Amino acid sequence: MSDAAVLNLILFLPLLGTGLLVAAPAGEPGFVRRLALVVMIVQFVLAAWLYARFDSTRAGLQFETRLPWIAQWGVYYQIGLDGYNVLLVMLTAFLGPLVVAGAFTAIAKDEKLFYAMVFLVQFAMLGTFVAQDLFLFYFFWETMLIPMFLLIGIWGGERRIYATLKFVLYTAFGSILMLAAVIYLVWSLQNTTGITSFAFSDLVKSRLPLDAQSLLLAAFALSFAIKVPMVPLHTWLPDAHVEAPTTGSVILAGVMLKMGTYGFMKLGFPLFPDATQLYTPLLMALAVLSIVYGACLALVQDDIKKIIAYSSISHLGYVMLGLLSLDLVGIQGAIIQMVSHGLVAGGLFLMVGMIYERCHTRELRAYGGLARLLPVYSVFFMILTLASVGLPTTSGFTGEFLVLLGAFRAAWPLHTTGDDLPLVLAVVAVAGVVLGALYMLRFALAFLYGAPRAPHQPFADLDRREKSILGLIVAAVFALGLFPDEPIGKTELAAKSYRQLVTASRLPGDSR
Amino acid sequence: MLTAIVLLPLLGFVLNGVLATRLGGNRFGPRFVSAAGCGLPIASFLLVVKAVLELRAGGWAPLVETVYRWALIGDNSFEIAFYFDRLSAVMALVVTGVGSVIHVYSIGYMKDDEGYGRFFAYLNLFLFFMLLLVLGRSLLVLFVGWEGVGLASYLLIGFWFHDLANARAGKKAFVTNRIGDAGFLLGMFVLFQAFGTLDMDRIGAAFAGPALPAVSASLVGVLLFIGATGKSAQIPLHVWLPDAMAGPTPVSALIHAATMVTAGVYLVARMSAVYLHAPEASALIAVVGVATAFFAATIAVVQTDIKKVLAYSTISQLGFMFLALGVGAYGVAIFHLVTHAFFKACLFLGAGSVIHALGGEQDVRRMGGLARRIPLTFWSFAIATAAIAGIPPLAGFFSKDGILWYAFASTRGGSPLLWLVAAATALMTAFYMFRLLWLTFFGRSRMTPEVEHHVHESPSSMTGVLLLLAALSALGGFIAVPHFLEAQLPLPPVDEHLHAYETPLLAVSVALALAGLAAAAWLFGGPAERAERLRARFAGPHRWLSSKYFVDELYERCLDKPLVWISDRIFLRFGDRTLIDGTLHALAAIARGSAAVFGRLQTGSLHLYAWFVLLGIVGALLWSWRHV
Amino acid sequence: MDRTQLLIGVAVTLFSLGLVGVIVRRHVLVMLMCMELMLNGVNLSLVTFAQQTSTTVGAVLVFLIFVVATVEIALAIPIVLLLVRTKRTLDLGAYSELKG
Amino acid sequence: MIETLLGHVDTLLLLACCAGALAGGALMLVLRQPMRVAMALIATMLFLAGIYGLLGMHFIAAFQVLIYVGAVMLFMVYVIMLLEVRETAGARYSRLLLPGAAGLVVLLFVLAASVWRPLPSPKGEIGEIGYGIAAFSADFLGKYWLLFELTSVLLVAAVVAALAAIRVGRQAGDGRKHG
Repeated sequence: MSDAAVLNLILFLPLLGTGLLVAAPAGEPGFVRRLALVVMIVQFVLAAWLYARFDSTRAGLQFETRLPWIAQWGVYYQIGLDGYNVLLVMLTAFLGPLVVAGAFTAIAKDEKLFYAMVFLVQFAMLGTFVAQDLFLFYFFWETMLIPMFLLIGIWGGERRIYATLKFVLYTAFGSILMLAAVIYLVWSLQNTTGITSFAFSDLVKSRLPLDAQSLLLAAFALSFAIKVPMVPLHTWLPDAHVEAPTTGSVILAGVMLKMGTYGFMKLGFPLFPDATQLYTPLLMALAVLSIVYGACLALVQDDIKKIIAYSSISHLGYVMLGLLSLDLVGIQGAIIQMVSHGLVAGGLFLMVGMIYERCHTRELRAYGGLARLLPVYSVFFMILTLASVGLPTTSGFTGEFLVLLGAFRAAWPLHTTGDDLPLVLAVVAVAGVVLGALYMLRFALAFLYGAPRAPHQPFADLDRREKSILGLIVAAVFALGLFPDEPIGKTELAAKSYRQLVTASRLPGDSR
Repeated sequence: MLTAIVLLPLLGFVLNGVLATRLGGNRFGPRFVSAAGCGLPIASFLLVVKAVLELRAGGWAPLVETVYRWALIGDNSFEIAFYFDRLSAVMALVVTGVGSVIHVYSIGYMKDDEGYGRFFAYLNLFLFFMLLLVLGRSLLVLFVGWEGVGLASYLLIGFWFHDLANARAGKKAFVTNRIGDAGFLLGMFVLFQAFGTLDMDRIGAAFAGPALPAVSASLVGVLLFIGATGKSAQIPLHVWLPDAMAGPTPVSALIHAATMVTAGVYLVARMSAVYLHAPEASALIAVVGVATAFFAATIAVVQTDIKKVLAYSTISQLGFMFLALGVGAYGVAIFHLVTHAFFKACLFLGAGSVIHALGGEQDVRRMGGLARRIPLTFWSFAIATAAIAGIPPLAGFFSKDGILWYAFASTRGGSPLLWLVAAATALMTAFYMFRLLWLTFFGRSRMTPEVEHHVHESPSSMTGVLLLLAALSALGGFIAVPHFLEAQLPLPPVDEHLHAYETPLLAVSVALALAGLAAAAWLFGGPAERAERLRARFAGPHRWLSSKYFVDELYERCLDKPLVWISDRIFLRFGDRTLIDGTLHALAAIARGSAAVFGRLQTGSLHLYAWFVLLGIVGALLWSWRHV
Repeated sequence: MDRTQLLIGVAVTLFSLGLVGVIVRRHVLVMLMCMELMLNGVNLSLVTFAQQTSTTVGAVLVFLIFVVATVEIALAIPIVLLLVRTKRTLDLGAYSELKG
Repeated sequence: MIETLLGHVDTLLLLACCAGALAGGALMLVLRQPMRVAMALIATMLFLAGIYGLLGMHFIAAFQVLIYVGAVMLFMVYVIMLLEVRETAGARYSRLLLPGAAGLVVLLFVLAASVWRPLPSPKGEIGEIGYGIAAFSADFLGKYWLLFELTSVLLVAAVVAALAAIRVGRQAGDGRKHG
């Protein structure tokens, strides 16, 4: 089997899994979840194999498949791996089995439907990452919404209807604008070059005047920024997280938020370089605002899911800062930070789910001294907390450190020429690490320390399934913290091409 | 070999942490913990000694050992590498040496604690990060260690976490350190953007070279110093250290006295090449150092908790070290660091022994007369006290006198004013240390009967360590650290015409130490009313001192509360709920409202509908006029 | 004013009268008849044009309208009967269940 | 004079029929009794049939009389007679009388303005037509067979629907009796 076929197999395996679930005999609950887990594990193994075969010295797409879909519109089914998406595909495939395993005991109603939805989300997310055709990308981007909507809407908490509506309306609002922008973009590409194509590689050749670029960037950015989410478009996230079942939260925080930043990196900025250059200060300010704002809000939450949700906003602010710095170190840091946040926030949400299964409350005040009640749980929790804080040797440090370093290095020359804003923003972002420590340790303090206190005692510490889930995540966190060289190497060329695309002007009259 | 030095304690952490805690189901007992927890640091110490011998054999040329490449981005390579020169050697010896003996001491001290395995795991983890800090070649590795020791400190301060106050103290330490770390990070970034590398030897070489680098040394110096103030508890980030005494006493000795808190001193000394070109930053360091020394000493005078006195004393002594750094006497600062590690470790462990003997009592007002009950502890404590007070020929005398002299005479920013404040501090140091000695070991016993009954000398594993450290405190002054480091960290030139003052100043400092001793002996050796009367006389200042100048309250009022207030009121309630969600909900309400308006048209009256049809036809016709 | 204009004028006037009748009258059956009037107006215009242009399409449409009118009445009458049975009145003002 | 009149008799008849149809339509708005409204409508239809006849569309005129007057209006009159006994006279006009009247004025004005534009001038005289019933039938069954079929489907559907409506009514009535 060729590598390209393997990539297709990875992509469609979840759909196949859905089919298998439908065909699975009813009335045997254990079978359904084991089947789901097996499918996910197979997917991960295949993804790992492809990751190993990924040639980091080759620029451009690898394992590419390109088939006509709606040929007269220039729409192709085109997928492939490149430095932009290889780590994210890996992350998605890695979290897949863990998400399924994490839901084993939590989901009681409509198990089949539940795992089918998880598969669908997985399919759509992978599709969004591997798609190399804007039409296909948009297709997957929108598809993702439906199963997610159902996941929150059916298996969610008390205010799930409000949360799902908010989630869907926010994202749909962004998507509509993006759709309009996509159509205009393709149309103008056809007008100027005569090529009718949705392929990313063709679209980045488009030349648009600055005002058109600005409008299109605004449309794309709105859609992506809602997904990231950047302040002030973030208020759907805490509600969605709080009401979503653990699985939903993990998928949301682990992978889905990265769609936004990935979209910026792959599409938003490279497609409209001049507008990006023009609005970088604004976007950067929003990114730093997200860092500080998210951290401050995480500081005053009483719901443990909300704390992590707001911390996500803060952490993804770093990603945006790194992407906008246009410094190689910063870009690489942003990519690592994406993966890191997926692992850490995903892990933390899984842990919240585990404690919720035992105690049935998310109120921080209801807990205390878990270090004594659940020592093993607490060790894992502490590690993930510290990774979230960005302690060296964990993945959080790698991401944050590189992002800040890159942002600072990019800002310094501007400062010497009289533009102080980027430098000020970089310094504020550095100050954000203090806030990060403040809110996460407040959380850990109230959660783990003090006199033992928790509802629904007694309960058992983590069982073997939970330990292995968290063990894998923690191992990945440390691997990325201690040995980031390998993954960074895989994305090196993509980071360079991203920087090159965004820094090169593409106004209509330009000779370059 | 350097790698092995660093990794051995890590191995101890993993072994103890996994096998001897509840994480691994307590598979191994305390015997294994003691063996692994102490054996590995001692092995590490021996390796350091071997490395020093190797260093000497190699003519003191620095040893460099690259472990692996952490990341390669563009042309910038981040490598994990170790660097071993005279300075690292001194630090590594102190860290592993003092660290090892404190590990040994802990066997006895923590014997009955249920978290025995966890404790040793944390201690080993600390040692690992501390070695990373002192052996790292690049600022990146140093920073990893820097943050790591902060983590270990956090975990150990909150070791007895069932009391929330302990855990809170740990959090305070971590967060305060983080503020400093932010400055450190910025300093690193400035250096990185200027040189494209974080290797300290390369940066040092660039500064030492003929052409000055195009980066403001003062800026870098100040930023790195901000990091140092956090870790080394200097004003204004000193507030965490007294609270950190919530941890077990060996932790206070190892982390919060002998090693971790001196990391800032090490950092400045290590980056001395930068500071040589940054007179402003150096002046700032000197002023902050001497101010910290002075204010901490005044607070220490009135503290009644035996560990708090020592904590403020530590802050004060660290201030002395920074004073030395600020006037360019880096070698002397390291010298004081070493002697301080000896006598302060001894004092803390002695205090631990006292606390152990009294079953957990820490308040000196309920001690007294212990000299005969626990003689070994007393003698070691007394020697260390004399050492810190600067009684010749004990260790503290030499190093402190060196600092005073350079503060007075260095051409790199020394001034009589600095000397004056430092001398006053030295006087107070002698006073409060002897006050502590007197209150604890002399006079009548003020213990409750059951505590009195319980008093016993500590086991030999503890007293042995105490005696060893006491011996080092006594003789450590004869180790010529500044001379040893001279090749690497030259002492600053001294103003020629001030040489005449050297001997008189020496005499003055000895006199000050003795004056402090005498004052304490007079005040606390006599009837108790004397001290009481004095306190009543100066009730106002006393309140200020015993409340630590209300700095904690100030921070609480000006930083903590406003931050939470802004987060809660402005960001959460106004920003998120009112502004953003409010706007959204308003939009939704508008949509719903307009739907209601249109819905009202849907009256169900066929007549009305027909009338709309009529209007529609009219409208369509009118529209057609325009377009046909 | 030629003949076409006259006939079309009559057609639209009949249509308008029918429409206004639907608007202003309350009696259900009268309203139904006014609708018939509207259809007749339309018929007239179709026939006029068919005659003018000598094409069959107008006539075909007229024929279709006949059928539709028949069908309409065939359905409307039972519905009216039902309404009368439940509401006991032919006054349309009493029917407001058409509310959306 | 008579000659002239006879020469224009077609036109006169056409005018008379138009006036009659308009008068019938206007009467429908003002008459109170439904039966009289029905009569006015029938008159209108007959006048329209006359117009059709004058235009030469004899088969349409025949259909008009047969289907409209013969079938539809007969049915209507029957229903009026069936129901009228119970119905006491209520208000004649809805609340929308004035808006309706205003609408009528506006509509007529707009329509007149629209119609006033030059229309294609007539190709032939009154009564002249290029095709008869045969051509019409051939076209209907040939060119427009789909429409023809649709009409039959529509009729069948109407029958079914009417039956269904009656059944629903019966059930509702039964329900009320039992409930």
